[in-house]
Amino acid sequence: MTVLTAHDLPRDGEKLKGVALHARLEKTWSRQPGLWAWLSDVDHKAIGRRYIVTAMVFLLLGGIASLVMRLQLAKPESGLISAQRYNELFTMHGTTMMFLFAVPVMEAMAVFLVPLMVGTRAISFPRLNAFSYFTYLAGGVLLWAAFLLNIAPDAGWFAYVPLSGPEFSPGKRSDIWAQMVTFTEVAGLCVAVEITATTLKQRAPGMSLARMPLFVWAALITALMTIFSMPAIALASGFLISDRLVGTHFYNPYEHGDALLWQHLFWFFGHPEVYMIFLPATGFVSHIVETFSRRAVLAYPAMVLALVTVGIIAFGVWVHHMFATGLPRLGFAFYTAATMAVSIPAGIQIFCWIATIWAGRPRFEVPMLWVVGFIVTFVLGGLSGVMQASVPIDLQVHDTYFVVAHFHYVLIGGAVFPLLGAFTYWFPKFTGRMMDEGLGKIAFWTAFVSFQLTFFPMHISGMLGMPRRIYTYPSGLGWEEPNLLSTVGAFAFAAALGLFLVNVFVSMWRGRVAGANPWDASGLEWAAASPPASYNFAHIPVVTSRTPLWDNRDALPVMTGLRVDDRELLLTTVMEARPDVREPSPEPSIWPLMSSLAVTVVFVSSIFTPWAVVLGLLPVGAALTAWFWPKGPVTPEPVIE
Amino acid sequence: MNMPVKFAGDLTELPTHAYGHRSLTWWGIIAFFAIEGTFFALAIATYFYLAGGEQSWPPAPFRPPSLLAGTLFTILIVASELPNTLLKRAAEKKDLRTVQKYLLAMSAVGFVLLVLRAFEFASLNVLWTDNAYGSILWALLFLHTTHIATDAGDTFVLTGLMFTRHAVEARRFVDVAENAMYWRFVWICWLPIYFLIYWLPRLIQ
Amino acid sequence: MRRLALLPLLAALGGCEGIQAIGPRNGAEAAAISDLFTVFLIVTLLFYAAVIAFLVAAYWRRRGERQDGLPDPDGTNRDKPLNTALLVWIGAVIIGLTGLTLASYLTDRAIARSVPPGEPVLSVEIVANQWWWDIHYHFPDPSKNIRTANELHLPVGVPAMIYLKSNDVIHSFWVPNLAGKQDLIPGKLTDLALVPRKPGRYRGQCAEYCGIQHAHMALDVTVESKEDFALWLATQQRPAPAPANPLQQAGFDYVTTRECSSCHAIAGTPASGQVGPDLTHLLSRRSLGAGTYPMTRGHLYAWIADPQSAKPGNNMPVVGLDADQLHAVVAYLETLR
Amino acid sequence: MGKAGLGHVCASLATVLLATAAPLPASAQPNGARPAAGASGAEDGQWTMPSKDYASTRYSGLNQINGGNVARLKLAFSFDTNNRRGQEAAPIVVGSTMYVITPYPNYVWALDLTKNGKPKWVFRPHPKPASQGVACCDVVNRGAVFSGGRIYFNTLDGSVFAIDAASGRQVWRTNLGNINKGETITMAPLVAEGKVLVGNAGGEFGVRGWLVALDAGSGRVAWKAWSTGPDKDVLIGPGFHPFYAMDRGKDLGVKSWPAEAWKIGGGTTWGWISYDPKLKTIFYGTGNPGPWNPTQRPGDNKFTTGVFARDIATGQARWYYQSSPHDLFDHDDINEQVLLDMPVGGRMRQVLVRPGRNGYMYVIDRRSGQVYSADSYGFINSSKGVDLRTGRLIPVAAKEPKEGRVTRNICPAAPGAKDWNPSAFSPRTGLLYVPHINLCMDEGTIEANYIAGTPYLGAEVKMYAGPGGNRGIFTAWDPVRRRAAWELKEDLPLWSGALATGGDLVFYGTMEGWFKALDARSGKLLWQVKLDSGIISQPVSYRGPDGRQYVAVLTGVGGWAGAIVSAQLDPRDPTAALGMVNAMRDLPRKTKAGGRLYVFALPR
Amino acid sequence: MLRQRRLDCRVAALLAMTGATLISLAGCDREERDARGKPLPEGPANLAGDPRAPEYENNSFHLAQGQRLYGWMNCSGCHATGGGGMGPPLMDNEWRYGGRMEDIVTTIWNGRPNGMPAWKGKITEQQAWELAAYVRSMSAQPRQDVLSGRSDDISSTEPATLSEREKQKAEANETLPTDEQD
Repeated sequence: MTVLTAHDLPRDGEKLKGVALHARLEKTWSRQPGLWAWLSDVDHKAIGRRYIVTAMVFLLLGGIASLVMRLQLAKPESGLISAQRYNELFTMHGTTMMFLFAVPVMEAMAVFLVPLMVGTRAISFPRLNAFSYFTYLAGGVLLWAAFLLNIAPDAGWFAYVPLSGPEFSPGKRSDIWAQMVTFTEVAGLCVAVEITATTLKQRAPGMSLARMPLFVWAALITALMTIFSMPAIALASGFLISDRLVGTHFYNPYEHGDALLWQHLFWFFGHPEVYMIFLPATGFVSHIVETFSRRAVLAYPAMVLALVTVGIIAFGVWVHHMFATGLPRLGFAFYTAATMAVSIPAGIQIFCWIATIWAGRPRFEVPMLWVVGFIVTFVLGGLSGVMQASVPIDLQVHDTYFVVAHFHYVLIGGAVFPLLGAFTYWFPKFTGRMMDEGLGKIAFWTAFVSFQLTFFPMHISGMLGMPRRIYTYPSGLGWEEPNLLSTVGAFAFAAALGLFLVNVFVSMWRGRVAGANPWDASGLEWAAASPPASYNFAHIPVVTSRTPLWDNRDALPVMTGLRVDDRELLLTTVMEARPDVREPSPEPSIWPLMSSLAVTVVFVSSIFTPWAVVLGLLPVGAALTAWFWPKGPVTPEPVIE
Repeated sequence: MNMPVKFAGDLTELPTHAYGHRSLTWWGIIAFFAIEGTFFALAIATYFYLAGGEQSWPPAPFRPPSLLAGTLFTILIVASELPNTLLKRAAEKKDLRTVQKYLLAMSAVGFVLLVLRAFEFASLNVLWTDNAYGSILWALLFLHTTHIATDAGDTFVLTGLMFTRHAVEARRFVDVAENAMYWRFVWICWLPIYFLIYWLPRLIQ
Repeated sequence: MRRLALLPLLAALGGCEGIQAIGPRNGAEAAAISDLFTVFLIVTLLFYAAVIAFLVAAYWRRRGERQDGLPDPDGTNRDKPLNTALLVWIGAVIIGLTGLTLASYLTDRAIARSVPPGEPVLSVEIVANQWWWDIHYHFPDPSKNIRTANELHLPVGVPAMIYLKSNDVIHSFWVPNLAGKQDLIPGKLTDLALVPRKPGRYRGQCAEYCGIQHAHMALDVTVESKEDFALWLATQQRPAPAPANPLQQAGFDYVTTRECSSCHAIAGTPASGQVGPDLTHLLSRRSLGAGTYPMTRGHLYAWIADPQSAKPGNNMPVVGLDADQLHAVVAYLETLR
Repeated sequence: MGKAGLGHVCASLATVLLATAAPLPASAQPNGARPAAGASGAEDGQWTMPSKDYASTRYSGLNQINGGNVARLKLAFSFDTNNRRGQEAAPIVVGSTMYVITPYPNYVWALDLTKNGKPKWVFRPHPKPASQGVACCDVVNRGAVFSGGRIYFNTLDGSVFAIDAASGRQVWRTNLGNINKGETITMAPLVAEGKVLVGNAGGEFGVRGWLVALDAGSGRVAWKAWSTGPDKDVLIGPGFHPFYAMDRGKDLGVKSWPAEAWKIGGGTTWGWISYDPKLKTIFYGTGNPGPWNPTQRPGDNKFTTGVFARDIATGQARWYYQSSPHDLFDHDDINEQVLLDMPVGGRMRQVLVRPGRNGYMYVIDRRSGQVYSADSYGFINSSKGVDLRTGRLIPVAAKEPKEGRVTRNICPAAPGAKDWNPSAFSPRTGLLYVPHINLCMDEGTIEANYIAGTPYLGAEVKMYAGPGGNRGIFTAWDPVRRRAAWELKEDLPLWSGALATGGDLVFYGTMEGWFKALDARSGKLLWQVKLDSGIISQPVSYRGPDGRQYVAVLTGVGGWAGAIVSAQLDPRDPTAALGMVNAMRDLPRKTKAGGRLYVFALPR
Repeated sequence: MLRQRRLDCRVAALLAMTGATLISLAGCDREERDARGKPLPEGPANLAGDPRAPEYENNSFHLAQGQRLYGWMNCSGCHATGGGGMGPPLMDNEWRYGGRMEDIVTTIWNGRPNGMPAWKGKITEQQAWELAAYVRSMSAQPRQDVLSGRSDDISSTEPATLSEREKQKAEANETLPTDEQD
């Protein structure tokens, strides 16, 4: 084979720039037409969009489930649906929202945005990314197919043993739940790995950790939390399946297993999970606040510190879900303190955002409205959370509608509001068009009001002693009115979200065409076109401050010299982001999908026979080998120096 | 990119591969270490949690696992670090011959280990269906077996690869080096598990 | 405290006197918690007010100024005072939290002390089943022990130690008017001290999701004067009366020899099943099927004729009695007062 | 007679040989223990009741077979009962006839010893087949008894028969048990003072235990003493003077139970009864309280798991001692009581010695019911001993069975350190020969549901070999020195009775089917033979019509421990047969079901 | 182009495969928690072959109820976890009175002479059917995907989900004592 030197290969630079460069890069990076190519695609923007759309579909499904439940609870002793169906519904609702919507949608936003924000051409391990999406999809399909086939899980999204165990959950309902969890864990962990590598190694030259955008920070922390928390649930559900299928005794108290072991493992994951949903949302808020207050977010170091602290504390509070289990009472004091402590970093963030508005020149456009709605709602939820940190109070309100109110305030108010704001904000990057402002405002106000109407009364019904997860209730306990209000509110809220979606579709079709930087924002993602080209950036941008686009209004400094005939990335050093190595990025491949299918077959059939695990190794192994086996001609560069 | 740019530097002379923390996959692997490490840590935590629930460990009348198979396994896997290190060095020196030689050796080791592991399961003296103690023992061993199996598989494939034309690509040697690093993690993870399965029950009796 | 009843939550809290509510201070623990709750409510609402005020101020402050869309040139020059403000804010938050943590901890200890050490005056064992409560009163003289179901009687002012077990899955014992929750976990023995303060009829409900009929697992609680309690005990210790007329006799024969007796026990008769609730004094209870029905003749008929219609999935089968058998059985059961 | 004389010579010769051969073991010096005066008559070469005599010594004075010649023991004749269930009975020998009773359907065979056991007649009582369904541990029968020209025996379905010994014609029949409640009778009756004493079985079915005295002539009930309930039912009156405070009080049979529970509280009396003619008192033990799950029956549960002393004429209780108050482990107290007169603390005392199921060898005063000593004769970790001041067992909290959580490694297991199979006492050595077991168990309890005629247990059990791994032990116990003189480990549990003879030999059988003879002083194995099936019966010895000494034993493995073979249980289920199968998985490989009578003698 | 189509077909095939796997989960009302019991039992089992047999045997919920009734009604007292004791084993391949659903229901309902009590009037027919279904699951007779795993209990037999289906042979237990009427 011919030995070439670095200079013989086509690169961007003075020789090759502008339209010609664009054409050349398109040839290298863009996707071929056809279903096959679509399935083989590894572009983080495409995968990210699929991820988001899928997650939104699951949001709708989960939402519908909740509407049916609200109808059932609208009046006492209602016979609208059977007890069994109701139990399936709240299990589906919780599972879908937590495992199939909230966590994945945040991962999806990161998959789409992080490479753009750090100014690189592709996400690290793009094939893993594709694999992760298909696996996640398979998990979701498994769960909802089960629902359609009338074998939906019915032990709650927390699937406490022994109720979810072999004796009290006959059939395959619980196994399906547990395997669905495994699917989403695999997918989530893959994304976490990609995000970690991308943020640490692929930042644009000059983007030292101290200049990293706050959302990227949030994404990084979230990824690390995923890495350290998700194994817990995967292990727990693995134990559950083996208890159910092959008769192990992890959760069988008779043989000195322990029902609480499940709760420890589950909440060791389950609590960090809440912050894995919340932290990215704070990232959105920071970016929106910055852009619409026309100034950098106040006290950046404090904000970063806050993110890190939340990430750490999140692992020290899981026991506050178990105050009523009769564990040693004195140890609880620690968890109370830890739980309370979470509100310190949260308080810092809230203050800094408001202070940024205060010191800036706020422009209250739709994304900003969602942020205001977020602050008003989330802080209330956070404070009711502080109440539950107290052991005695928690012993009363635990597992009542008070708690339901609390976590809908923090999850919808704290994560979904910012998410919708973020959709509006980055919509141009997704589609190239702006979302309609008028519709957006209507959607926001209806959503905001109806949300309070739905969930505030739940505080009341909780105080009136209404437990969670009951499919009906007697009259005369004063629960009728609050429940009716919640039901009405729920439908209004659904309408608001519907309106938001209408806005999305209308705007995709005929929204105002957006330029590269419609909001005049400061981040690198706004330097790329809307929507970004397949290769994101023609030249690799250089960063000199936290707000590069504001500080380089005349011209953005860039670096040249990446190969354009091959998918090539720039790796920079971890702390200072100094240019270090050029590495190729994998070509599209069908094998991620194949591997995902192989894995799916293994997981699903392992519900029925343990042998699936052994036999399944072959197809999975084969697919993975095909995946990693290098294809095409040996690249001419480099030869061994 | 339709905003004006100014060229601030050129990357042409940068190397196209690097070892260790300079390479991207190294970070991917580190992340997976973290994941698997957490897995083992939690499994071990479970082991102690369950042990706390028993009056004796192993619960009467069960005998602790027999030592032979497990100990042979441990000796071999620790010893395998020698060829492993040599393999890593050779890969960093891009010495294809030696790399091929040691890859074959490591594949052989991986195969023998898997065989020994089968005997280990047989020498636990308890079934996973007997009680929680049996369950966690089998779980620990099973977890680590998948660990071994995956890396052995990886080694087999890599061995094959290094006998093809792709062997001239520099980053293949990076792959080999990183596989060697992974193997280190595999056997380091095994040591605490070996202690828990075979020795702790004997020590606290 | 009461003057804060204007606040919406307090309205729910102090205002209502529900029989299954967190507000009422009918038990020592409940009262302590209710006070603690008020403290938390005030502090947190103060913080909330502060945040909202700041937000509104931030909004009104520069509203109306021309917005040229350019990044605020001097925006970053105001950081100094704000950074100091941030420190002040953090300090306030920390102080607030420490205060609350302390209050919470002290209350917790106080509750733990609310029961005098040593032998509890009254010890009750409650075994949770899907989906009903099996209640045993234990006394030094075992022959005085009684077994009842789904209705707990407590003498006012007497500390009662409740020992909690579960026969199947995890349940949670919760009588909000008296105290906070305590889970019942298979393979573990948990306990809870109740010190009722005010006579009355309260209602509790299983608070941990326990399967298809989690919604129908209520517990009636009666707190009464020591005399009334003694009276109640005496009745409960009496075996069931003999049937008085042919119809009751027919019912007696059916209940004590047929399907019913495979699961239910009636003291003083051959029926000694342990699987289902003890029926010896069925009619002395307020509700049927763990709060599914009020205890009336009509509902008794309905329940025995088809227990699966109101509480589908519960473990009492549809026996399929014919009309005469049904009349007889109900007639006999009605003698179990 | 001459032969007998010869036998004497050989015997003494053998003794001398042994004595000189081995340094004399401690137990060789006589310890002063002897059968209760008047409770064991002079040796007549017959074997008329399973316990041989009222003192329950199971000692035959015959000494023709001895250490010197036992090795030459040969099969004289054998007889097939055509019954393949567990044979726990002792053959009865009267004159030249042997009477053998089989398990359900409880045939009684009369065998002519002059014609090598040719059947004279067989009596078929036709018990109700359904009774098999409520027989807790195989459908066994522990023997018939001869008295006054009649054979008295019980059938599984709860009837007592008196048949004419010569013709085998039924004289009378009385039904006492109600199998619909789970009541069966497996014990061997005791006949004394014109009364037939019978007790019921079914402690696993929530049966209320009783002991009945029938008039031997008419079969009418003379008196009936319940084991639980009000004093009038238990026949407790002014003459009742228990030694310990815990057993005193009014209506303890009701007050020590939750309301109503005593009505289904067990305390059955399916074991052995001894009789002291001098004191006119019978001694017998009561079985376990029901259900096994102790949390369902708080209280001491009187009068279960204890010993009663009753006046034989009226049945009035004289004293009672509860060895396991609030029994936790199904430790029935129905084991035999050997009536001895022996020195205790320097003074001769009239005592009864009973190897209790809970693992303690009790020495109790026959008059006062005072416990002189209770020493462990097997491995025990479920109790810390017996407090001789209060008489109470000292429990170990950690070993108490819990609901919802298995308690591990409880020793001794449910069958106790020794089950029903009786020991023998030799006045020549002063030793008690105890065939017993070494099993431990895991036990978890669940709420037991009472449905008449179905098991009332609430316990899940898995048994396994105790420390040392051997499941059986044969112990020669010195009741005076309060320690084992020697012990012999057996692989399988010992489920057969022991026999001691004047030839200083002890005989017993193992569940593999070995029939063994040991030196009574050293425990040295002198002779053994492998028979067709495991042995769980009671060997006896008698003088045949030809004047020779014979040793007879029934094979036919079964019983609780042998059910895995006799009832073909599935070894894959460790909890089968109340957890016994887990300990007996290997039995089907070692023996098969059988049911023959073997009679051995020295060759002519 | 041709390649394109071939590939698309392969994809379609793969998707179909996944679909198939999911459908295989489908079990009409295999897991219906039908506490009332459908079809409502009327009359004792029809030995010629009863439509109710598959209905109960192929429903994991009925199986699970059977498992709990087996304990509540003291079946375990005599038959242990299928290994037997006072009663014969239920997990092996021997069936004194036949091993079909119909036979077992009849055995439970009317009892058998050698000690099996009649449960007619003590439990409902539905419960008898559920018990029969569970009894058959001890030898892994029902379809694999409705079999119950281990119960929260002392560990005993291996869970039905792991055990091989026993080939049934009807055969009398030769040690069963017989009392010939003469």
